[in-house]
Amino acid sequence: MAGFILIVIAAFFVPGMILRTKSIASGRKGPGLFQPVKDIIVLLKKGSVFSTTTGLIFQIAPAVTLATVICAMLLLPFAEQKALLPFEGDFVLFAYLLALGKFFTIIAALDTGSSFEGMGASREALFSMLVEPAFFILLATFAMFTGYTSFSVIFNHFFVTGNDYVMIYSIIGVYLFIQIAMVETSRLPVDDPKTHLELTMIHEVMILDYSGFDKALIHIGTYLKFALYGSLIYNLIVPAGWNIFLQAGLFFAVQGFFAVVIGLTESFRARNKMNKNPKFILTLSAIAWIAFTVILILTDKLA
Amino acid sequence: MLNSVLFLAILFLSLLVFFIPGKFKYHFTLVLLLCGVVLTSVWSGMLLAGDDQVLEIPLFAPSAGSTFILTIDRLAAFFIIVVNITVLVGFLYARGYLAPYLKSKNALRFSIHYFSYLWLWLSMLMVVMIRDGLSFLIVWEIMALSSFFLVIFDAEERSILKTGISYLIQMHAGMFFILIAFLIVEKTTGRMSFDALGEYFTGNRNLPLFLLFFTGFAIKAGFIPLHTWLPEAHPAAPSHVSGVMSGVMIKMGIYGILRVIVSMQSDLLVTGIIILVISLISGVLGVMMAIMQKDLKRLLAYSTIENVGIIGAGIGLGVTGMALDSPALALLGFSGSLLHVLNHSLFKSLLFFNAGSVYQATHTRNLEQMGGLMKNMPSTALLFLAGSLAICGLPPFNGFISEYLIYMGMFQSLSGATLYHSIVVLGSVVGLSLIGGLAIFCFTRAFGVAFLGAPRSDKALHAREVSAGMTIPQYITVALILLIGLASPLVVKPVFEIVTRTFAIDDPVMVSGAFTANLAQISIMGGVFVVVLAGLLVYRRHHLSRRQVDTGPTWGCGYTAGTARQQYTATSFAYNYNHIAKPVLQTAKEMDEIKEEEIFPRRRSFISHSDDIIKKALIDRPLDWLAGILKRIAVMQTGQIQHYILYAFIFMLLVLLLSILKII
Amino acid sequence: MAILLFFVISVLLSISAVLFRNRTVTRIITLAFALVLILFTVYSWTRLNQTDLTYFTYDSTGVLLLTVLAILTLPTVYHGFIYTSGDTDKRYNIYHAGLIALMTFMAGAYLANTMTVLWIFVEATTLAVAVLIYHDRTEMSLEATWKYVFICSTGIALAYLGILFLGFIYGRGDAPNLSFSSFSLIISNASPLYLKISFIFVLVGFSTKMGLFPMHTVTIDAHSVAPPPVSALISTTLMNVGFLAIFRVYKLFASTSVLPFMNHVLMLAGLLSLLISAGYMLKAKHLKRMLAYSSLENMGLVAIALGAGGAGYYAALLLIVMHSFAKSSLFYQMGQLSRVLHTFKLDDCGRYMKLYPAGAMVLLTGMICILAIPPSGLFISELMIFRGLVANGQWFVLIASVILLSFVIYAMSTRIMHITFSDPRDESKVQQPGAVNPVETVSQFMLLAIVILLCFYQPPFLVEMINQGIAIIPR
Amino acid sequence: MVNYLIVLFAITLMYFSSADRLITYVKLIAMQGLLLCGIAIFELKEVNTANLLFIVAETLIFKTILLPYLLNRIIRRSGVTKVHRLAMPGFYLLIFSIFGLLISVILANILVNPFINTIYLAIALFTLVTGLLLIVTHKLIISHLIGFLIIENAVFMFSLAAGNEMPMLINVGILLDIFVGVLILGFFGLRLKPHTNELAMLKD
Repeated sequence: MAGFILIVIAAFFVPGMILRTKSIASGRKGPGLFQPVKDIIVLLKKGSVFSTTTGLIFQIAPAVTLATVICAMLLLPFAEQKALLPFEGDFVLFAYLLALGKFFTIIAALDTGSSFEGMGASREALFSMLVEPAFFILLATFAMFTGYTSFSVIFNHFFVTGNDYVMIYSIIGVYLFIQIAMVETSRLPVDDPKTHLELTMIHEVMILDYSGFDKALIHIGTYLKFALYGSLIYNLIVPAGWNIFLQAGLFFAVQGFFAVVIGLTESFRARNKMNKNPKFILTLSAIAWIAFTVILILTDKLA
Repeated sequence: MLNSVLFLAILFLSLLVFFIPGKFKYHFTLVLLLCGVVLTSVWSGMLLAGDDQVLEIPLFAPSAGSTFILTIDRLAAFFIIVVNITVLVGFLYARGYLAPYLKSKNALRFSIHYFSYLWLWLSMLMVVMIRDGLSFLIVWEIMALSSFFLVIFDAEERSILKTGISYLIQMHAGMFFILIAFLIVEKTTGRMSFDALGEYFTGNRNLPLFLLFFTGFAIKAGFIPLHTWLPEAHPAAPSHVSGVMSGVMIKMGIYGILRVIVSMQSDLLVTGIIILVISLISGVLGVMMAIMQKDLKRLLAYSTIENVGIIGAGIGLGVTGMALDSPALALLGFSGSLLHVLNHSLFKSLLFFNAGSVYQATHTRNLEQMGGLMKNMPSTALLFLAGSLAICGLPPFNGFISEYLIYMGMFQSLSGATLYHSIVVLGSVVGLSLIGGLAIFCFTRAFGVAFLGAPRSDKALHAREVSAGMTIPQYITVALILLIGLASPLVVKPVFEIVTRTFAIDDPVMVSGAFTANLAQISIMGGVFVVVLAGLLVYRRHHLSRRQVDTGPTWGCGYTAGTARQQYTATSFAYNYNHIAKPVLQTAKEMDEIKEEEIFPRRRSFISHSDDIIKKALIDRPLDWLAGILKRIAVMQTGQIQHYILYAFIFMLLVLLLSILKII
Repeated sequence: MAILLFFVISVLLSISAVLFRNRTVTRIITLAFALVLILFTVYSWTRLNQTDLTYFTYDSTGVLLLTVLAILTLPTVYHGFIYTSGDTDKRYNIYHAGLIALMTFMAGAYLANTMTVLWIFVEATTLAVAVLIYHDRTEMSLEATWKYVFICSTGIALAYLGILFLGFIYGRGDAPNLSFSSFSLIISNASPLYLKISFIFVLVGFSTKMGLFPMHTVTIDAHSVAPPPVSALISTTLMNVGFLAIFRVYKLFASTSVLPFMNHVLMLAGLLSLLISAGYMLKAKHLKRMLAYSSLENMGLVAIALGAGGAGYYAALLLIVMHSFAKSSLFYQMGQLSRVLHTFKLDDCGRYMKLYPAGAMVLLTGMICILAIPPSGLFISELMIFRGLVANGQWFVLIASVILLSFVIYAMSTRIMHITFSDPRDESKVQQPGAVNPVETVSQFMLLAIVILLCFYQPPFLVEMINQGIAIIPR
Repeated sequence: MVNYLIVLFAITLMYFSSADRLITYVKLIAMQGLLLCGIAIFELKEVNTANLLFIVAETLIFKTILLPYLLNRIIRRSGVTKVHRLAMPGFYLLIFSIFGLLISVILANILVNPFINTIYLAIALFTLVTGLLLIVTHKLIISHLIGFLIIENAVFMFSLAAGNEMPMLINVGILLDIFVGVLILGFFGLRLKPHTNELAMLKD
């Protein structure tokens, strides 16, 4: 329960922090920390415009996406506190839920019948397809490392495996999670939410035709996703079993750190050429595979 | 006794189809089908509910020297149920699908069609029920034959006929493998039966014989590289037939493989690895090719190969589990694959029926000519959506459950696994996840291009929703799909039971128990999801009702004269992907370059189609080569008597020579 | 004595068929003969393994094949009536006289228990069938007849040499007139070389009749021009005569040291036959010729079956019997097909399913049966052949024949399917389709039904007969 | 005495291979008939007279007189005198037949056996080979017919080779003449054109 609430809270300021970091890094004053939330409120107030080409799919897609994210949140633990719905192999469900969301985003984009959105959809589909293995290798490796297959249990036992090299692994894990999160939430270097040319967009171009309530839902979903990955990262860094308040503090610290990292990357790094992206994403799987071999070493299987 | 009489009655009554007057043929067949379905389902139900190992029903009195004895064990019972569901639904659907043909084809054609349909179903039932080798081969071939006649329903088109025949030949070739394998068994054990396998396996090396059987069955199941008949036959067949073929008939190959594995004794590890590798290759390549297809049914056919890959992966894991005696892996692997057999039979038949409806409405199978169908045929579109979500293994649909079980098999066995084991498992994890991602790509493309956006052709523009007779069967299937997806424990518990009994896995109650619990959690999550979604949608409706909602054209980035032709097409959607996949796939382009001296270029056409490299290399080229040789040999009938005498002369000399050389 | 009676009656009937210039009389005569033949068959069942007239024995194999002939008699006569209905009285009578003679001689050949007598009857069948092949009086039929007679006489001369060698192996001059049974007693101390030569000559010589490589060529031509009912006989019962001749010699020698040699030669001939038939089926342009090649293929299988030994012997006889039924019904069907489509050229045939559904069903079922695809009984014998091959570890033959068979299936099914369903390749040549009464196909369906039935259940008496025939062959 | 006849017989065979006039063939056939008749008389002293007479008469009348006469008629009618249509130059044919002789002698040597006369055997084999060669190398139907006649003589020789032991076989062998009769009648009855090789319509 705590995890759920914390994620929701974090979702309020994380996107804001990203914006802020970026503006500061580029020497602007920038909007307030809660600007994104205000945007959402504005959107909720507005009415909507629907394209005549679109139909049912286009209308339900944002709701579905958001629903998947919310359900995914139920799977994440916090500290010793188990998740709301923990079970063996819940991370499979986690991944597939997010995939379900993506499925609807893509077909919704195709529903508009616009060439731009079709292009975005095709790219999104391709990239998310490529990122799947990285995530699974990573979690399979956890499973092998800890011997458990549920987020809650994995993270509780992560540091108590009594293995000295745990830190190495958690670092690699953190790195991978950040990268995956960047891809999944369509940030740099794969995608750039702030680009103004449809031809170079991926996620943004897919939601071109959304307005008002639906757009708000989409944004909420994205923000929650940030927090989602943030809390994953947090669970990797901070051992369970410390004082609960300390944990809470650390949680927000980590979320903030995550946001800052994203912000800095986006300010100081150029986005990839579109046809470089597949290679880049595949690299993540490669690194994950390395992580796996590392684990093989750590668990003395590769003797 | 009564049982066998009833079954025989159905067998013989099927002949009456030829003599029933035209407009009652369908009803007669349906009644017969229903009776059979009830009968056999009751049998398997009795067995699954009861506690005895097998249920034996000799078709004839043993004195007649006949070997037709129906032996139902749990495995058979499971497959019987799978077969019955799909066949029945398929036939319900057929009514509407065949309606347009009633004028163009004479009654005999329909008799043949219904008769073959009945016999495809009966032969599939008997395939899973018969143990004796000879009888098995007979029904196995009858299955191929009847499906052949179903495929060539539209035989007036030479291309379809050609496809059908090549299908028949490949099935026959596959049968030869099984036959030879059986004969080898008989040579050592003196019996030609599945029951004799155990005896053989204890004495001799297991792998070679298994590979023989596997090849034979894999041709039916459509594992790459033996899949070559599949993407040809499925599009050619009428949709209810392709639904049944892809839904259940190819599963007979899976059944055979399982049946052989049950009695295997040694070489398990290497066998498991082989199956696993082949399956993953099939899975990945299958879906990769599926993405490139423009023909909707061909796309589905390739995705069938992918799903067979998933099923095979489950089996491979199960065998590995048996080898490393880790019951968790064995149980989850086998259960996953069995469950996926059921699931795939449901959603793949659904998708094929759907494709049939689309074909009937638009008279094309080409994705590029569809688009925007959801407007005119909403229920078909929704059904297709459900099917694609299920086939992508997305919660809360049934596909997820089976894939989850297989994944869990891998993860469970990971902890404390040896080096090679863990490498294999992780490899398969990668493969499965890749398959998942690709499947999403494939079906977003299929659904999006076919049903969404603006119509790409007049055919699509004027499409009309198909009759209720065709949609209702599909709704039934969807209901089953959701049932399995949302109430998985109900289905998975018996499957666990079947697997533990069949493969003699010392039931790790902790495992099966724990997993029913997990599945319960998943069901809850499904419920939560539905509730949340419903809540959101309701609120949205309420919210929008209080805001001003207006409509306009799609945002064209300032360009206002957009037409339907500017949409992303099926080809362009897969363009980037195609770049990556070049090494494995091959897309042939047919175009003529503009010459320099051509000042006013004339109208040009550009055609691109992706070919199956494996088929080319493995079937087409060698066969052409062989046929060429044979034709070159056949020049003896010169019409000149002296030559005819010469042959005798030469033959005698040849024999003389050979006997001098001590060759004969 | 009964057999003498049979011969006398038949010959008289045959002669009288020529003398009376009256159709109805001829018809009655022919039916009478059919009756006589069937009665004689029944009689022969009652006197199994007894010798009659010193030169004839009702041994199981002979009686089995005689039964096949008896079963095919009525359909043949029936379709013969239909086919010749348009001819002049003269030709009509000659046709039926020839038919009666042919059947009589074949019956004699089946029951002969002496090499020389068998040989004489084979010679006689050649003469009788020549008349029938020439029935249509066209250039083609003339050529076919000439070739058939010529090659057959050469073959028969060669076979005779084989018999002479049989005589040489043992000083006794009457050796060849010894019945097979008594011959088998003295065979053991014969020199293998002579046996080999003798076998080769007999095989090559009678391969003309059996339609086996190397002398298969003329039977193919004969098939393509002969009247369909006659082709039916040529490629079933007449081929059985050739087979029986070879089989008897094989059985005779089987107890000696030349058995492996004979097996190898047979397998060689069989494989070559398969090869050629596969090759020609791939380029077949003429429906009846294609069927003829399919007979060649089946005879090749029979030869392989004999060569394979073990279960193969049973398979060979079973295959011979069932092939007779399936192939004859297909050839009868050709009669109606030619009346519907007016041609056998594959390119001009088509839409048979529309034009004559019953016939199309015969064509399809017959195709399935002849290609040994279950539920065809031929599948059983094919399986037994493979069983024999596997048991003796003849892997090469096994694989080769499997591949060739697949090609045969491909070629034949493609063509027949196209005739049945798709449109003719060049519509220009298509003529006004004739109308044929579906009832004519009943007999064909019956024959096919027998074949299909045998796939699921082989009656004990059949099994018994076959086993008696192969009892003395060492496994 | 018998051996001279046999040698003569062998020479006639050689002559076959080198001759290129149909009329010569006919003469040779007649010659062979005569020789066979002689051989039969000398060889089959022991067999009962009736049978001997039958055989002699058959050879003398049928082989020596009737067949050549008919063949002559045919050739006259068709007006073909020379064997133009050879599948290969006669020269090779000669060489082949020489080899044939060689081989048949060797074979006869292998097949030596107390019950049969080796010389007969050798010549018989040679006759057979020559007959087959004639058929294989010629294109004219009439030459094929003559080739068959030679084969038939070979059969006769074979049966003689077995000697007195089996007159029965000889009688049976004579049945082959019926075939010759049929074939000849074929020419008249079916109006075959002996000088053509146009009988090649039936082919694939």
